[in-house]
Amino acid sequence: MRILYFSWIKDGIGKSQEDIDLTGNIKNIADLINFLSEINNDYNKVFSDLSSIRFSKNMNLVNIEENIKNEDEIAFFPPMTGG
Amino acid sequence: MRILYFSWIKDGIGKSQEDIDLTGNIKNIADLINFLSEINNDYNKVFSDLSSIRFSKNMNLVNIEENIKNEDEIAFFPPMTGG
Amino acid sequence: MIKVQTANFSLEEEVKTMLKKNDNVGAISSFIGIVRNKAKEKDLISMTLEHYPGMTEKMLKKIENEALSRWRLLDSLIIHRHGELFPGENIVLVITLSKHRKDAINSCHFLIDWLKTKGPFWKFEKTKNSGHWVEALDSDNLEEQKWNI
Amino acid sequence: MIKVQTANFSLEEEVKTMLKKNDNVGAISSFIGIVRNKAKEKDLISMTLEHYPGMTEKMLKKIENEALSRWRLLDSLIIHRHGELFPGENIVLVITLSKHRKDAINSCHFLIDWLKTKGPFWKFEKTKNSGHWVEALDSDNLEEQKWNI
Repeated sequence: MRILYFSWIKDGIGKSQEDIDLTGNIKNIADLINFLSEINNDYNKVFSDLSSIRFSKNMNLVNIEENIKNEDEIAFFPPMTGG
Repeated sequence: MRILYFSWIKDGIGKSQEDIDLTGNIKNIADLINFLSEINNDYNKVFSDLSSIRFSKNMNLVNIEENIKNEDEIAFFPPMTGG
Repeated sequence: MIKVQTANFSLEEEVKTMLKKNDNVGAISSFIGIVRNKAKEKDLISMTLEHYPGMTEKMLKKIENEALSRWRLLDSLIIHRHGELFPGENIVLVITLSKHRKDAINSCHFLIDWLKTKGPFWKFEKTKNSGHWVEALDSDNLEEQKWNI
Repeated sequence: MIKVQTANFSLEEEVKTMLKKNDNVGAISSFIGIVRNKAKEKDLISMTLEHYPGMTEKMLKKIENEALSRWRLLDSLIIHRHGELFPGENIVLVITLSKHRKDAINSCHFLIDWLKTKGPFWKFEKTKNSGHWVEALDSDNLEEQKWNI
């Protein structure tokens, strides 16, 4: 699975993207966040306040219960602020 | 008194402005309209439907009871439509 | 600034001039009104804008001041043309500059709504075989009333 | 049309191009967002706009279609820049063309409100001794919510 990070999330984790192999027990975004949070302290810190993080699956905004598959592209980013 | 006419009022009366001497019994716009309406049939026709006529005194919109003096500039025109 | 003129205007030139005069601009809203080529389903030959010289400038200045008092604007411009204009020609330009987008957008909207119903202009539309004075629209009055002037 | 690019844009050029393609235009609304020279009272050196390539285009296209379905528009354009931009530089351009002013004005307002809260962009402000990611404003969310998307 391709995962993308943007803005301060990218800075906190220290990378803009990575590929992981989904294990069977990661069914949705919430599971993925739990998995990532355990990688190290940087991830843990970034994902400690979910109220300021948004998620997309294949470039569509989704909520935390959204089911995911290994072929999906998931992105994590703060609230958008264009214009 | 200088009187100005615009748009179809000007066309109906056949002139864009005229000067008249106010007689003592013309105190306000309503009196002026009555006076003008008696000049001839063109004036009479123009002033027959006051709902579609607006008035200004010295370039300020006023209502029909507005008092007028010989030194004032009065204008008659339809509802404005700029932009 | 307000200008009542027969000459055409350039949006880009006016924006450039305003940007030179103003610091820390974050938002520019603009509106251009253009002569359409149809008048009540008939081909329009031209539209002649008559106005009341002196009163026009006075009222435009007044409403510009109203906009400047209602919103936090860095600058504003109204250019309104008069005389005979042909399809595709510019009629009116409104530009507002502010730090934050809301002020520029709302004041620009306000100014153009106001011009429709309170700008001392009258339009004569010439079509192939005839001509007529354009009547003010009730819908324009309703639009303008929401600003509570 | 939507464009996501690092290059600058010209309001006049874009308006000209759109006028060539469209007949019977009566109203043009536009909005330009510009990098200001202050960030929270500090002098801004630059603002870097990061975006999500692919998703940006997808979401801009979606909202442009929403505008085209809600208002009677002849044409619309959104140009959003990304990369490092300096004070005074253009960030975003929205242009809408319609027969009647209301459609152009309201759709332009809608599009810019939407971009503020739903455009997948993130802004990094660099000041003399530091830098920070710009937080989304609750007030922008309130503005956007009135459109009921």
